[in-house]
Amino acid sequence: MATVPVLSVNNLEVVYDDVVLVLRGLSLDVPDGSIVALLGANGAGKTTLLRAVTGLLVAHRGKITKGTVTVGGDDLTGADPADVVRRGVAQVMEGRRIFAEMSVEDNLRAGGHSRKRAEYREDVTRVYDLFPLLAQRRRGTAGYLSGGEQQMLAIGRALMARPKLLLLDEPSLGLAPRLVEQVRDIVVQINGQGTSVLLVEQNAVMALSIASYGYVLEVGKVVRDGPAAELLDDEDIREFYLGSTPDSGRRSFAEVKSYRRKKRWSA
Amino acid sequence: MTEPLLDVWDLTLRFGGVTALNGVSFTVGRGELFAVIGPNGAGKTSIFNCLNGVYRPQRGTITLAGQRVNGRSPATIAGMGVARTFQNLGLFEQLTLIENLMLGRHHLMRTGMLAGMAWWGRAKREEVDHRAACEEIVELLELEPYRRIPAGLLPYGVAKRAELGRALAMSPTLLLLDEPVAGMNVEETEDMARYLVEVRRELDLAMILVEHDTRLVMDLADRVLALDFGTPIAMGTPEEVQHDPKVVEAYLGGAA
Amino acid sequence: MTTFLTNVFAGLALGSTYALVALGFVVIYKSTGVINFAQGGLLALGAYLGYTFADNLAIAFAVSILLACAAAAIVGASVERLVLRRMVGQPPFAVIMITIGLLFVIEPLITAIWGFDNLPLANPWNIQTVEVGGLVLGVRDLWTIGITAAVVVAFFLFFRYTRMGLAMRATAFDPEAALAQGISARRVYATSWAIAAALAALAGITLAAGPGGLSPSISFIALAAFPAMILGGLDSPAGAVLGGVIIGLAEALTRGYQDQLFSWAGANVSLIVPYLLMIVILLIRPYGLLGTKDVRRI
Amino acid sequence: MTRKIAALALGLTLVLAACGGAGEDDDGGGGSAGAPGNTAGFDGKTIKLGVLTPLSGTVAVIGQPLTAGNEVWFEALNAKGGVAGKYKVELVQEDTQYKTDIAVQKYNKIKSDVVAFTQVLGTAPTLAVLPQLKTDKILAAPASLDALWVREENLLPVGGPYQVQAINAMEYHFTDGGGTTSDRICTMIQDDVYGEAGQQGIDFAAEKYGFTVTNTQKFKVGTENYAGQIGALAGAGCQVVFLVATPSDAAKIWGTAAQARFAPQWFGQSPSYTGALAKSAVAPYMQQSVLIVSEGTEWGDNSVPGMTQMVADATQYASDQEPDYYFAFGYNQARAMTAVLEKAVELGDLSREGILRASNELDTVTFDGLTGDYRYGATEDRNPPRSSTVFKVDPSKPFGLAKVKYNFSSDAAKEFEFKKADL
Amino acid sequence: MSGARGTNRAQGKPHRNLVRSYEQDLRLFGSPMSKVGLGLMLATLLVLPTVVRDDFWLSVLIYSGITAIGAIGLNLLTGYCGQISLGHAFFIGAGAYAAAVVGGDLGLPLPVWLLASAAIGAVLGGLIGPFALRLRGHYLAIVTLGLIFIGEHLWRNLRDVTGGNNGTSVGAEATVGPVDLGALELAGENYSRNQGYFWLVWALVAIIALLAKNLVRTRPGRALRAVRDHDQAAEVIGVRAGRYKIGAFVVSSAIAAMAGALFGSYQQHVSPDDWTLLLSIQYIAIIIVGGLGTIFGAILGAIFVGALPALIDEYSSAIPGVATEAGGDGFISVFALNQAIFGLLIVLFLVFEPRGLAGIWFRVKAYFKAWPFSY
Repeated sequence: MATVPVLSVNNLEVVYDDVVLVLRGLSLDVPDGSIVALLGANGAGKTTLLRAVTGLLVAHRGKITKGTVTVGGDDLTGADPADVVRRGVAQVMEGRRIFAEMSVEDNLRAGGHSRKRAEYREDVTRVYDLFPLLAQRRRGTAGYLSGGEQQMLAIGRALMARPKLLLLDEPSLGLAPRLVEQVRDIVVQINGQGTSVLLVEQNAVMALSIASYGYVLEVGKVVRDGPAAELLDDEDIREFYLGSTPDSGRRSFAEVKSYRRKKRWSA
Repeated sequence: MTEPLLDVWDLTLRFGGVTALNGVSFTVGRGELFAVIGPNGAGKTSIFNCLNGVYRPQRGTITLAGQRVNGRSPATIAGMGVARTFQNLGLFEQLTLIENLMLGRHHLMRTGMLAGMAWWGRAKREEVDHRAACEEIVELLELEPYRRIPAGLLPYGVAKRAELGRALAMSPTLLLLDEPVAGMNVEETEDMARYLVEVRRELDLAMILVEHDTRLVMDLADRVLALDFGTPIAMGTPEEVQHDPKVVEAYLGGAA
Repeated sequence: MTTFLTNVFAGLALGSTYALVALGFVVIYKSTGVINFAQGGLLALGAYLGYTFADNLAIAFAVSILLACAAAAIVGASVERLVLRRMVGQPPFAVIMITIGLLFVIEPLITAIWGFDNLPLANPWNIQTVEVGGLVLGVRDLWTIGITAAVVVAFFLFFRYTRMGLAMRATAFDPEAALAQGISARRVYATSWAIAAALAALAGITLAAGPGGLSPSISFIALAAFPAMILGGLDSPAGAVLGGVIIGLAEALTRGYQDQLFSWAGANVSLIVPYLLMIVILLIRPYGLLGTKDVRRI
Repeated sequence: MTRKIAALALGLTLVLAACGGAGEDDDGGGGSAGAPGNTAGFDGKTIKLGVLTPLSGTVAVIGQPLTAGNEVWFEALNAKGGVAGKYKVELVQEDTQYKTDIAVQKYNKIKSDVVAFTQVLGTAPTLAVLPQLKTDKILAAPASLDALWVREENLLPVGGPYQVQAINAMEYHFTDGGGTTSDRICTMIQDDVYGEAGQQGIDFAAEKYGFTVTNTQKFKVGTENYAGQIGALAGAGCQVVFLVATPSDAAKIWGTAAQARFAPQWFGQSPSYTGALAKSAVAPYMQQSVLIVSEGTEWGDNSVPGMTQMVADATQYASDQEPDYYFAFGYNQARAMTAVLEKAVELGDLSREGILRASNELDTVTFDGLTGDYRYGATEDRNPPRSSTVFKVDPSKPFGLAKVKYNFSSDAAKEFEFKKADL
Repeated sequence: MSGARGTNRAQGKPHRNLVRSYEQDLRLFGSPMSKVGLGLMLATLLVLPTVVRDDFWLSVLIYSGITAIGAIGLNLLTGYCGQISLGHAFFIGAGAYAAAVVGGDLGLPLPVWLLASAAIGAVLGGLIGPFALRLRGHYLAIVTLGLIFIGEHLWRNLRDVTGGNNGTSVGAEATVGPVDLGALELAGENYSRNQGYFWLVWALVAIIALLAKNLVRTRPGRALRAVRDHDQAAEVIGVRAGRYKIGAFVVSSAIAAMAGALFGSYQQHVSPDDWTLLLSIQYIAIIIVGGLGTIFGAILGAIFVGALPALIDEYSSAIPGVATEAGGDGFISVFALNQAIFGLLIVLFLVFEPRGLAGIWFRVKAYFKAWPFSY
């Protein structure tokens, strides 16, 4: 038996507005010190899973109706977001969500909200070491940073909580390929410093290229999981979640077969 | 190509110090599917916002079928036959799908407040007639099971389709599609591609497609315009643009 | 000249009170997105609590002010805890209506406890005056201006430099992102209500300490502070203070020159001047002097 | 479908006709002399009277003591056997919140349970129920000193209207006060009906005595800052200011005046004052500069029989009642209503018409010095008291007021005509 | 009709409940259940005043009906078009004064003074247009709040029309031709003023509710809701948002003014104290408690807010520790308590049902539709 996983989700069910069932018995583990990729189409429940872990479901009228979430062996099912952060789980939300009106430094201060005052210096130095650019712009207003810089700030802000586990929600979304690569390198670097990472991505190539293990989600359930390399090679996965690779000879979208309906369109 | 449907000349748009569009010119022929690509922040959506009057460009002209477009209000431009879908879903969430489609026909209807109150004569006739027109779109896009569901509760893929439906309900001559397959998996993308192909085949309609999914663009578009930071860097057939070194450099970066 | 300066002084004193109330509105609005119609009720409650401390319990006035602010803060936080917390995520209309409902509850409770009569609040200011350079200034007015200035400075330091202040700014900007940083939204909301109630109490007591004493109608002043809040910009604390002062001055000066300049407009036109001013300014700047534009992207 | 609804409607109309209207249920109106017959609000033993008054909200500060005054009078009366020594009186109180629509609803609620209304508080609520009082032929005693009421058949006012107080105040100023018509006389009035009544009195006096009103300042109830008005009065050099206000505003006004060191001779209309003011920080200023014009005598003045009785009653039936102007008003109101009821019993008819007739045939009612005697009777012959008393502020007195000039009527006040208002 | 839904000719005569054409689909009272419901409601309104002959309850219901009319107007503006207005009381007041002039001073009959006040309301509502175009949300709300105070200033100073502080009597009689609803005589029976006004007011509630319902389910109504949900997106698909914002103000204030005219006509006397902020707040309470964006909710809300205080009033005296008379024993007077209970009920109600009475109503309907398969 290996060490306790840093995050373990068991048979989780989540319901929004008391009606919409979004996760239906989802289980996954993030082993300590690893990068785990979570793939799936829009609406598969990836973001919901992250919310269920961090307690942010409350902000969306969602509720865990079944299952457990444990962090380092402690049960945190349905815990208050502040507690979750204090237990060492930090999240970089989709769309970055930096505090655009505040300065870069104030963003980082907010990120360190759960930490003791005395530790702030040390934490912020660590982040500035990782992102020297943020140190240059520390007094600048965060909203004026470029898209890539904002993503760095969002990650830096999450690191201010000194997390054991970092949850990254679509960090490559809306970034040019060059920036995606930068983000990928940063994630590897962070992981190298001992932080486990759960990486939610649409960009499956990017995610699987750095992850050790991957899960594929479809309508709230894990439909496939395995070592990242194995998933990268799997034909079905390639077809449905990666699209084509240069040599797979996919058919053109212009030629997708269209069956006729009973009635003709008439303008 | 004879006289183009849409003629965009030297479009320049600035916000404060930032230049969102810089001397963008292109034409779109009748029935043509024209695509705009470029990395994030390249100004793709800004073109749309200029085309339908949400933004006022500082310089340049936009002409649709010989009529000047820029300087007019969005509602007027909609009446001229420009329809649009939105990147982040512009459906009216609390209205049902069929009501959203009927709103697409708003500019084709005449019932005013008093006539609507009375539910009499033309008001009633109009509702019935235009409802029939909407039903055809429901059928074309296979939206039958969702008629009475508030748009906010529609699954993502269906909502994207519904938005296309609303744009079609406007009986447009020019259809602007803002990332119609963003966030979709391959299967859903194929579905959407099929609808687009079919709409194109059935209706003599020009389309401008802004899309991140380059494969879809390359497969469907007649011509492609590539932008980088608001400046046009290449225009031509998909193949030409795809192999343009400037495009490879700017858009695909070292990763290509 | 003396008349002018007297009116300016009266305007500043009145404006200070408006500023305190408007600041309370803004604090709650910024963090929770709700205009708190119960603010007037909290103001009256704070003033009556001050009366109980200073008169019934004969505690020194300065201490009574602090106690009343503290007590009002507890009431404010409890209201948030017991009622408004349950409304997180509900339609804003329903939440606004709840604050109106709270006002309907607080006002009769006040009259049930303290009655309807005018009560004299034991205080060291009353109608005393000092003479400064030929101007006769009310001691109460001077204190009101001074206390407001001090509180406003303290407020901005708090917002700028403390952890809680930062947490409140973060929550105001993006509640969910703030939650994700481990900022407890509950504590932020409760703190906003506590601060707003304390500010209201302070405004109430300084008002009641004047010659007029204390009556349930004191809560009306909160309505008069609405234009101050809007004029400055709903989500701008600095705007609330600026708006308060502008409205106070406009009202006092119009009143002071009613006979000479405004007799054509009917009696008491000074009371609607704040609204007229607000309307004119909003037509020029739709988000007030310092408010941020609410940008909806498509 | 349409036809079906039409048929339904027709059917319903028939049902309606069967159910019948709400036409007045005929109640035995009791005829000639002898014991009055049972009627709405009278079961042969107990007479019920309605009270429509704000018992919650900001105006309850007036409604509460006024109603207490009603209660104390009737409890004392009941202890003596009741109306005509045999019919007990019971009050049916309803809260109007000082809103006209609520007043109309509450009026409808209790109108068939009472023989008359012994209190309807406020000008607007009274005007709102007046049309119905006329239709229903019910008598009501309005609790305000508006001159509007004097010529209304369905209303039973008490006391000298505000105009009389204002005129007598000027009379006092020119005689005992040593003033002259060349004084700069000003007014400061609340911007409502009450304020206008006072202003009317001063304007009438100005004509009679030949002075001009130098300056008039209006204010809205509940204003927080009076520096502007006081500045204007001071700027106009006012030597006399007639104030029409309610206590909490009056306190702020006099406080602001004190702060501005503006000290003319103030005359305050009776409701401007309350006992608490004599204990407040403004009291020294008021002692020096303020006179209150009212009716009757000092609280607890044993030389006036009415006062002795009222204080005794208050002590017995409402032990924690503070001396209060509105309490006395309510007490007097109840007394006038009692006079009407006595007359109605004498005529042997406690029905609505009977009570209206009684009020018409009533002669002068005396209030034993609490307020001036009121000559009732047919509306055109009614003559309200023209007398006033001027008080000065004296914190050593129970209500903080000491008589300066007791119960005098000026010729000008006697000449003031009360016209039937076009309501 | 090119019916897309089940023209089951092949199977013979279609089931009578089956929708066969769009016209049927668009019918307001399409299902048998809603027909029965409509019939029952109409029957209740017709019979009620002859059963409940108590003047108190009739007057409570008359005022509730009047506020229901005003609330429908406010709901069109706020619930459907998303424009918050605290100035409703201003338009109601304007309507009442218009009725006083047209119905009272000029002595014209009911249809004339009712429509005249609607016209005045419409014009005044149109004047707010520029603000509606330029301001959003709370900013607009507070500007309309200013309307209350500016209005009050006008009412106190335009003495010729409003009677100043004294107020004015409203002689607008409820007469249509030879019929006087204030003293109705039908088939030899006399009906009281309260009965007559009950029928008048509630018939108007029904008519205005029907008109409003038609408005919101047709082109302009969809446009209003689109503007509410996202005004810029609405513009892009061809809805002139500005025009509809102003239109909503015009229609809503016209309806408000009619409510005011009825208020004046019933009460026969109005004064500036009648049109305070409290009245506006009461209207806001009605549409929120009733449910934003539903016509029926506005009516339910008006009954709730109008009749609840009367109910509390009836039963609160049974609570121990409560003084039922001025100066009586007890910790709190029953009257203050009534106010507090009213506030508390609103708070509790919204905590548990933020979507208002209409939310409950829809849930009940959904339950019966799904019956016996409840979830």
